[in-house]
Amino acid sequence: MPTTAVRPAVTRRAALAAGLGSVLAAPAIRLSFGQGAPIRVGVLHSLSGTMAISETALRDTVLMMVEWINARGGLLGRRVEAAVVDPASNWPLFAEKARELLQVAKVDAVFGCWTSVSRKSVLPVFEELNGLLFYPVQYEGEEQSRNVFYTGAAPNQQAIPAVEYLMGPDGGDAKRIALLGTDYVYPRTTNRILRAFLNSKGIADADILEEYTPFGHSDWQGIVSRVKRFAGEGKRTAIVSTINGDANVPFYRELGNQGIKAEDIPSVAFSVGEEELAGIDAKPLVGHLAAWNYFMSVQAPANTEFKQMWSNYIKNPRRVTNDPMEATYTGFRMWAQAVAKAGTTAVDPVREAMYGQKVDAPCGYAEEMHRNHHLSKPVMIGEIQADGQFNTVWKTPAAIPAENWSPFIPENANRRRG
Amino acid sequence: MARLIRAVLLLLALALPAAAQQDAFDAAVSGLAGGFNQQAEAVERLGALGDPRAVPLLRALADGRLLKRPDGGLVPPGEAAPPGAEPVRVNNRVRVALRGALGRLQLVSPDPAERLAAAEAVFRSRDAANAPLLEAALARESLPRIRSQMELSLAASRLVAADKGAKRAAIAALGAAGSTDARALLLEARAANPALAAEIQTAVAAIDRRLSLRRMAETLFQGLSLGSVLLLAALGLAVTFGVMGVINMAHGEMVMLGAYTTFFVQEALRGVPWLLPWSLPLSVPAAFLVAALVGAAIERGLIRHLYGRPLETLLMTFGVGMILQQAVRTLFGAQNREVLSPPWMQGTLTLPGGVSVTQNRLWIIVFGVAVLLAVLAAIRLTRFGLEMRAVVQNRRIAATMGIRTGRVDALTFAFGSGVAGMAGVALSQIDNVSPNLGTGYIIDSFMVVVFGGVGSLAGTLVGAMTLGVVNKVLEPWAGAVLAKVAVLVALMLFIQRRPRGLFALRGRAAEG
Amino acid sequence: MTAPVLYLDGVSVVFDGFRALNSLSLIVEPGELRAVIGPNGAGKTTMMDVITGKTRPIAGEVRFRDHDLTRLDEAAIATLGIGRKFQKPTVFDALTVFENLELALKAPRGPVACLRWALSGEAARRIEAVLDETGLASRSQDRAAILSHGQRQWLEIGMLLMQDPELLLVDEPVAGMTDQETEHTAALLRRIAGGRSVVVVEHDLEFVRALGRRVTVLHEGSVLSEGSIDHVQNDPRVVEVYLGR
Amino acid sequence: MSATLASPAPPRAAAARNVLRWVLIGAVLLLALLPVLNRLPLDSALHVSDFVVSVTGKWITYAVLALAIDLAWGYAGILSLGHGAFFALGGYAIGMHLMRLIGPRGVYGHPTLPDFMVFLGYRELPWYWWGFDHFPFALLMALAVPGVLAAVVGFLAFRSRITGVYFSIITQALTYALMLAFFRNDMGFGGNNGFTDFKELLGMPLNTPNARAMLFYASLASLLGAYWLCTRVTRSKLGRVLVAVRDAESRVRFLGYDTTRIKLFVFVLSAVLAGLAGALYVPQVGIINPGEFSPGNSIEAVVWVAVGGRGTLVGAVLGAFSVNALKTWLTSVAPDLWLFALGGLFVAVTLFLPRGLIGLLRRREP
Repeated sequence: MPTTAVRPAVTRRAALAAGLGSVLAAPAIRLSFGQGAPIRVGVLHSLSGTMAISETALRDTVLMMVEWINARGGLLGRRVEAAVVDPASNWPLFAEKARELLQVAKVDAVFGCWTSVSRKSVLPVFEELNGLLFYPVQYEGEEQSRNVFYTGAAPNQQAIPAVEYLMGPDGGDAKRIALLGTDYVYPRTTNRILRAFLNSKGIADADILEEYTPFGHSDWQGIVSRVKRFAGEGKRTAIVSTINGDANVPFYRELGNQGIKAEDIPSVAFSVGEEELAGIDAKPLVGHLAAWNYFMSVQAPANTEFKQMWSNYIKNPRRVTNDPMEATYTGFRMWAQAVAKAGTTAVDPVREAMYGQKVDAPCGYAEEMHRNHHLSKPVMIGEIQADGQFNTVWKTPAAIPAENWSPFIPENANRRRG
Repeated sequence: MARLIRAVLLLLALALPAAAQQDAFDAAVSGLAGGFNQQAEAVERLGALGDPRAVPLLRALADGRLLKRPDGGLVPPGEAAPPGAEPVRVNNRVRVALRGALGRLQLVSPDPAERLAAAEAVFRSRDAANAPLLEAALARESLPRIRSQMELSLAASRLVAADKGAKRAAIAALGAAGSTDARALLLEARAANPALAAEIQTAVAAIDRRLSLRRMAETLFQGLSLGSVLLLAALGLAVTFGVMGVINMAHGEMVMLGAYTTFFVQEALRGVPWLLPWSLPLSVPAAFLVAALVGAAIERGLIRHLYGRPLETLLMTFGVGMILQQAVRTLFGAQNREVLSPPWMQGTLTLPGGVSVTQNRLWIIVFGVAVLLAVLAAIRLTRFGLEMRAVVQNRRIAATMGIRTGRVDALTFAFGSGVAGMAGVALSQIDNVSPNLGTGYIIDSFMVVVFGGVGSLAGTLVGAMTLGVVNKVLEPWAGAVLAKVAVLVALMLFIQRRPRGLFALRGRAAEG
Repeated sequence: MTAPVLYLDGVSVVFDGFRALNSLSLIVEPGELRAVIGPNGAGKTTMMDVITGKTRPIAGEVRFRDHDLTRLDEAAIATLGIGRKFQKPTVFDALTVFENLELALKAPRGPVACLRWALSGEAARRIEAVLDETGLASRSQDRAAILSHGQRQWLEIGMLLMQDPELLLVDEPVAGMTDQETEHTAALLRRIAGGRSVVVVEHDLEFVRALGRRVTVLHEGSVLSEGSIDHVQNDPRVVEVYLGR
Repeated sequence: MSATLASPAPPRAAAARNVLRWVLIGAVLLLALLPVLNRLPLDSALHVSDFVVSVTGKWITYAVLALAIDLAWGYAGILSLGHGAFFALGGYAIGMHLMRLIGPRGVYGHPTLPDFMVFLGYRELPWYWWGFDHFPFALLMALAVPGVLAAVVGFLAFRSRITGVYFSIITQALTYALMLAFFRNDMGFGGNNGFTDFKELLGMPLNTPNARAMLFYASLASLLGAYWLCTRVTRSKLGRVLVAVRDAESRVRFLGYDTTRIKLFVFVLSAVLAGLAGALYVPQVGIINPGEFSPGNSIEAVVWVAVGGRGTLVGAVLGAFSVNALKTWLTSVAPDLWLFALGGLFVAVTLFLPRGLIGLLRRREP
């Protein structure tokens, strides 16, 4: 019994190495690497369970970047290796795996997590062991750990501009807003911020409908017809959707089937990207909106390069790129630059070196890492096209810094600093 | 620019209007290539000009077929696309304008469908300027359906006109129409002219009375449609669990396999455009076969060895489910698969009384009932069904009468799995086609079967429909989650009262 | 005369329209050994089920001394002092002969009591005694699973003895037994009968004769005839429906 | 001994069991050593990492859960597919305590309200949170809540004689319903995120080697305690009654045992043990959220028992350790393939090892 308990740890190093070997089977050009043990990055994305749908693409992105950097001679003249684990969409397992990556696989940085809960689960581990996590997904903010770099958007870099757009002439002068979301912390917080924002813009609570549904909700008949009714009150209405990835397909199907056209009730989504649209027939959805910091359709040299890399790596013309992948890419580039600048992979110097790092991101802007551990990002609003791509109809002139502590949440006033 | 001139000249060739209008028209057309705001204005102007030549242009623009040259010049519709040309993008604002403009222009189109669409579009565009157009169109219109729509639209545009008398009439007309849109218009108008508030109020009240009835009908429909989904998901179990007493935790994966089969059939038919719309019906037998084969393999290879040990079977099939799910994930990727809905399953259908039901849901109800009947027929009418019932009632005697019970078991399980596969075809229309598809349905299916009474198909039907409707009735008050929780708890308590379910079977059904 | 131990009056049981018992009436006196015979489907086993609380009658009175059995469940009835031996011997295969008897031993039946239970010398002696009585002493530590058919029957009877019931219901005790076994069983039952009342349901007329006591003949759920074996054997109705065949 | 069904056994099995006894004692001692080895300098050959300690501590709590399931299933034949619910409830109870202990150290520095309540706009603590700032109360709740729930469900089910598969399906629905309910943020249990970012327990800061060692020993002690308790039950006459109920419930009724009460007793006891396991689990993994209620978890836990060998307490423990060790190992070594391996294991065991791994050591028919 105890042997089974102890053995894994002892053999795991070897085992992991073996695992890595297979992972790195990719045809990396044999370069002569300088002295020193390989640099290790951990990949902490669910490859099974409910989140696998979204997270496997990020795993592939990191592996792609590892291949890329090795092809360019590695980092500090050392080879970069990826340690891939499967936390299986199981939040406690995330914490366990994080500890394993840091203590057993001895990785220098970890790229991982999608859901907020997984991040919350690993946070104490990273803080205890002073590890480095790159979190690539847009999230609700209200957090800032010295051990995490958030390369996704904070609410002010996605939600608020999108709603402003809906309320503007191009968005259809919305006077009533339906806030639909999956019942977890990101939608709850985002909607709370939006409600405060809308009130500040003179929209009464009576003109705001807030509805939450469970994960993977697949029967949207009731809610969509409620929205229809809500829209039938004689004011221009729009939908703001924080519905979680998986439930979107049935939601949009229902929207399409109940004949809600973007001209009548436009909707803007914060969690629907090219990946989600790949799963549905987008024709009935043309004109509905999504707000991100990157679209695959962006015209920029950096994006062309990124897409090229991706299609070369994944060898499947149908596989798209999306915002979290771009954030992973950018985060990896920044980490590489920081390590190069610090001349070491030790966490503290690298953290220092991260601040002020700039990368010409695929979104076509130069993104900078600020001392609040968040990136400055452009905000883009895209219209769903028949082919499942987005056409950017509005974007900020420049990348805007993140407000991870939202001014619209009063409690932030008496928040403990540091 | 020269090219644009030529383009316009080409348009001129179609018809020769007064030179005066000419410049206005050209100016407007050139505006279409500009920024969104410019576009919107241009579209509105074209709509106002009422020049029929604008129609093809606008329609091309609406469908994203209108091309723009690198130099900004427009490519006339129908002309070959020059190199470097790309479609002119629009946004919602432009779309709204387009709908209005096309509506105005097509009110007099020879095609009745177009006239109807136009009338509806004009209704939405809420523009007083439309009134004269509509009057003109009405004068010529003969088809009653279109006339009534046009009258509504007329009322809508008069509502925003200046004339008080006209407004009163409009309010009455809209009140009589009793649609949600009409209600919206009226409420909008109420804000605009407080003088008429009282009349508008009565009109709205009239509409609300109708709507409340309609809402009940729609809730019922939604309940039935949810019920039919549950029914489809549970039917396979009703066979494997109900008849054989086998707890198949991999049942959800069978459904998932069915959905994937649908996807692959569709991919296979992409080459054959005329068949594509029928890929869904074609996938039904395919999905049945695939799932049935997998089911047969599982039964012969594994379950067979565990008969009489339902709990072990449960655990074992749980493992099988894990394997199937991961297999699909590694083979076809974790991403969702796109299964198109054929045209005849899209959009909504308005029943008499204004109750609108979504086509795909309607078809799924039909499909669910059809599958149920098919299963009944298979069990009641076929030789296989007879043997199956015989084996269920008394395996030993059946064996002595020369029935190869092993074979029957395999067939029964395969049959149940096949039914699950067919459910997958339906679910591919309303849910994600992903490796996790099945997991979401397994528990509900079990509850349906147990609630309805194990071994009784009638019970499964009633059970599924009851659960669906109750769920949908509760949803508005309790919210989706609490409704589901409430239903589950109620079910658990019900099963305490009647452990054998609604339609308890005599003798042994599936004893644990 | 003394109050009867068992008193059934007008008891009727219906399964899906089929009348298993049709206003059956039966009285068993204290200390009486009563044999009940009848063709298949006469309702013998159903009668047992009604008495032991497995089946609820739709009409009629079932009393054990002054207890109304129709209100009690199996466990309660058993604790009142009614023991039942099934047609198909059911003993606990996973347990040893000794343990089987121990479970049956009259003692507090609650979970906590069972948890606290320690085998007292006196209890042990009683078990030993029954082991001897049933002739299973040598198999005491064997698991019931490996007993022969006859031994299982005796073990079950032994368990009944441990329960020390006032009324004993025995369902076809000798079905499929060798002659010696039948002999032994008959002897066993007669000995048991000593103190308590016993109702034996049986097909085997020879066995019933061997018991040599009062016989009740059931037919289509009600009593057809009652009396000594010779009396019923000469009853024309009995001959017609039963022995005649 | 207890680990098998009661009653003396043939000599061969007895010998096997003596060997096993020593193996067990050795195993426990080895486990007890882990936190000590963890303190050795990193470069020493015997050093074991924090990871090993924390992950082993987790497995120990799983072992307690496995014991609970085995007591109900292996002995009384009650297969609950909802034991994960009792486990999770125990975890939530302690989680609530840990949340209260954060106090003003939360992000929003609110004296009493946990962060999630603050930004969900709670004014004051909901009544059902009262008292959880006291450890004894929280611990009591961790055991009582699962116990009461089990009592209610069990009473209803056993009274109406719902057995076997039906009972399994009902309990599965129970945990499923609880999962949906706890996912709702309005429940006041933190919704999907559940509880995280715990600071301290009994005045000792978590996420330190000390705390880990303490929790580890607490878990180990509980495991031994639970094992002793189960032994006590299964060896007693109650244990034999349970086996009898498992094999022929109606016969036991005719012997005058109120099987409803008997089963209820064991089911509640088992649920309480599961709650204890959950209470030990949460502070070690540092998070509790509705995912723990997911039916899959419960089934998996049952599978541990099946793999180890149901009806033998040692088997349950062995199963919990081996399956989870395998899982931890495979999710790192073969992240894409581990589900095949695990699923395959479940299939293989149910097919070829109906009596589990322990069945390989023991030749005695349970």
